[in-house]
Amino acid sequence: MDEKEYIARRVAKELNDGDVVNLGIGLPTMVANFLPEGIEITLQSENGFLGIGPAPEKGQEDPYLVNAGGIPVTINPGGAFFDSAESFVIIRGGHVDATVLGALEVDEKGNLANWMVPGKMVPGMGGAMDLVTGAKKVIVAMNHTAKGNHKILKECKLPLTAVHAVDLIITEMGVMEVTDKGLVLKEINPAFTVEDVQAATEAILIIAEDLRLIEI
Amino acid sequence: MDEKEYIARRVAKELNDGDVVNLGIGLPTMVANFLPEGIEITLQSENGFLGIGPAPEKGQEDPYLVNAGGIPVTINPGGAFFDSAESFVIIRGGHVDATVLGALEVDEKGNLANWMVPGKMVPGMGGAMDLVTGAKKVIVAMNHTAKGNHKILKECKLPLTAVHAVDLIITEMGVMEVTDKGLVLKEINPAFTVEDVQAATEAILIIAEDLRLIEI
Amino acid sequence: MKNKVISVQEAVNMIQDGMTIMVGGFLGCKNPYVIVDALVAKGVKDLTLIANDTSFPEIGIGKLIVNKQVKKLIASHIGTNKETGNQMNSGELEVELVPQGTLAERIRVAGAGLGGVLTPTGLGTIVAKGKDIITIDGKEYLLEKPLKADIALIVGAKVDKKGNVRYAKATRNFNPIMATAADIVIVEADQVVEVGEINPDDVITPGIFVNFIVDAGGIS
Amino acid sequence: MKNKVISVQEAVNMIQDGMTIMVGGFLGCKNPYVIVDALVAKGVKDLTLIANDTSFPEIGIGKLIVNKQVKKLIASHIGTNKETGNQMNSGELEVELVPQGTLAERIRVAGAGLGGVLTPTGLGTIVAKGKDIITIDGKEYLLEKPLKADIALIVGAKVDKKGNVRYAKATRNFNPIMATAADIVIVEADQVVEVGEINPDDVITPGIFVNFIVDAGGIS
Repeated sequence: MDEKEYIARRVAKELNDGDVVNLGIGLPTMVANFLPEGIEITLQSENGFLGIGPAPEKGQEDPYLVNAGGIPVTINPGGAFFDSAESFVIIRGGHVDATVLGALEVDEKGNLANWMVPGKMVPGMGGAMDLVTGAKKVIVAMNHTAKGNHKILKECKLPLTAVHAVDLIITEMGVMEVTDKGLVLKEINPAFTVEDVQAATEAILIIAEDLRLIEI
Repeated sequence: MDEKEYIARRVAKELNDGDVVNLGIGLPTMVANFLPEGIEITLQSENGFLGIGPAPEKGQEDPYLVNAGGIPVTINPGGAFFDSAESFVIIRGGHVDATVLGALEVDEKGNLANWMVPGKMVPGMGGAMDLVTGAKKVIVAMNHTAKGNHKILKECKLPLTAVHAVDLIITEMGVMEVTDKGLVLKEINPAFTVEDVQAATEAILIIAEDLRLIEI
Repeated sequence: MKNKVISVQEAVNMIQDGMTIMVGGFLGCKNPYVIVDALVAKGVKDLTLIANDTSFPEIGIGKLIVNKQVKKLIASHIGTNKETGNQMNSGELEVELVPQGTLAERIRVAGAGLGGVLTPTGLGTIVAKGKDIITIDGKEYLLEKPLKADIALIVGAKVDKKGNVRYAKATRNFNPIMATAADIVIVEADQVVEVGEINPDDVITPGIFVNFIVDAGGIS
Repeated sequence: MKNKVISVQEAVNMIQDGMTIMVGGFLGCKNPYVIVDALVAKGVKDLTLIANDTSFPEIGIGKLIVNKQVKKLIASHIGTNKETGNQMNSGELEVELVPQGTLAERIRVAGAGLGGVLTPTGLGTIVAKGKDIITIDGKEYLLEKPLKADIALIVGAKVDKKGNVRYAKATRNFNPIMATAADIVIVEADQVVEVGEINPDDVITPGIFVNFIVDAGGIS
């Protein structure tokens, strides 16, 4: 199993039956494929609908029905379309139970940077700032490091997406919860040691007393 | 012709083809019956629709289709229903060309009082405060006096509905415009003299140089 | 999927003395009559009621006033129910009168996660008393605060079992915004239909806002 | 009743150098392609463009950027059109990046006659730079100002001759709010129908907001 699938499978276990969930582009989108048995969630799309369904079959794409990344999708029975203002009533108003998104950097205070690298890449924040501000639970799903460089820091260096916003960080190495005391390593991939995870993390990890192995 | 009809007929002449208009309960509602030939307007109802049509025939009333006074109405082809937030986007956002409503008092600064008499009658402002704040043109349509008491004052005594909101006052005696200099009597009912109108008005009237007779 | 359809009794059981409730409708057109009647029968007390108006004494939420179940009222208009004015004047009922557009927007911002409303409506009137005035680009606005409820009771014409709501004609009024601004939202439906029977383009209130459905069509 | 249906050329003639325009769509799904293409052909310059994004270089408003017709851009995302980033970095194009929910709400309050938006989004980030922070009941909010345009170009799936608009699926996005916030609103319609063919319950943008209709179905 590749790392992305491993992360997506672990994220999927955080979702509860009936949850309204917004999944970011890329890895987070994969989470929908790995929901546990009996768990039904409703996927929200910033561009204005609820009930994202499976990808359309080749040749069946509807140009009027794309997700927030511009990718053709389908809508499930019981879905609903609405405008962008209403879409962000849902997002900012606390009506999304969980949002899953990637990060360039995240720090021990739950600060998040995922929308620009000054002078290099400025795609814009899109709906990300609203999502991490409004969603009840913010899950960062990403590779633990980037080309050997730390991404989980004492303090973010890049321009922030939001302050104190992240609740949970899930990587191929472990599951870390943001607490008042700092980052708590709650679960670890059995392929790594605690020392491995700490070495790959700039922030000092607090090791949970009941540290468990990730099960997926 | 009774006074109310006289006033309603004169108000109707203020409306232009294509106007979006909100008519208050009572006398203002009558205005729709006296539109000049070729003038088509769209009536807005605070409770959430555009395109109020003629009163339903007896026995044809629809309990789900009432105006902001709770009176059964109809909707014209090309009308639209919406919620209360959207209704006041229309009203407060300047998308209503004219609103016609009654007053307890109005003064030479265009201040308006029409929603409560402390200790006696407190119906609430309903949508009136938003209407007179947001409509492009605010027309007060009312009897010039109330049981012999002045209603057009130097300064309103009752709690205000809005400040500097009224553009035009139309009564059975005349048509008065609110200007920076004060109330200008622009038209007069030929049944009265200028002295009659002034005597019935606490505010000092400025008589328009081109004072005309009301034609209806 | 959880079954959202419940009985009137189950709905009313959630509403306790002292709660804040929002109720959709405009001069009784139309309140969730079945739930409100059951609420009157139950005799829940000391409610804070947020609604456009208090209807007429014998219709819908008008009865809650007559029956003295409301301690505080937040509304834009009370002229059609004399009992509301009487209880206000006697001091039995606390009444906060709010301009209708401000009422709608205060409910909307509560549901939208925004901090308040900046409106020109009410400036220079007693509505502005005690409230902050914010100047933006030389123009003054009144800062009005969000309004939330414990429970919203709304009406729907056609509701699917996921809670997606279609409204009919002038009964839409405050219902869609109230559906966003309460901890629990209960919709009284004229008709309950299967999931898939409402085209996603035609949904007004998405089902994620609706916790429970009372099938009034099934009752009457 | 005035005839609102006009030609593409008549629509484009209203758009002058230096104007502020809002254009509906989300990553090109879908911009008013016919009007925008005519705008590209006309070569109007120095536009201020308000839109969610700048689409892709070869689709819809993406072409306005590539063709260097835009002087200032207000958008939430520019990552799908590299030319936007290039012109921003070279100083040719002024770009104001706005969180998507804030962008929607800033347009909405402009159309709603409100003074601004009080949002928690952007607090503690560079989005907050130079903006007022208002504290309400102990919580901080960013004061964001209204966004208006001279002309809004929106898309409709089914539009009646009074301008009542129905949208299709995910093409609704920013169109309904933009329709409220411009001096002139032009809708590019997939299909123009007679008045009365859209049920009043099904109208999303009431015709009073729409000044002109371009019948794209009639063109293609």
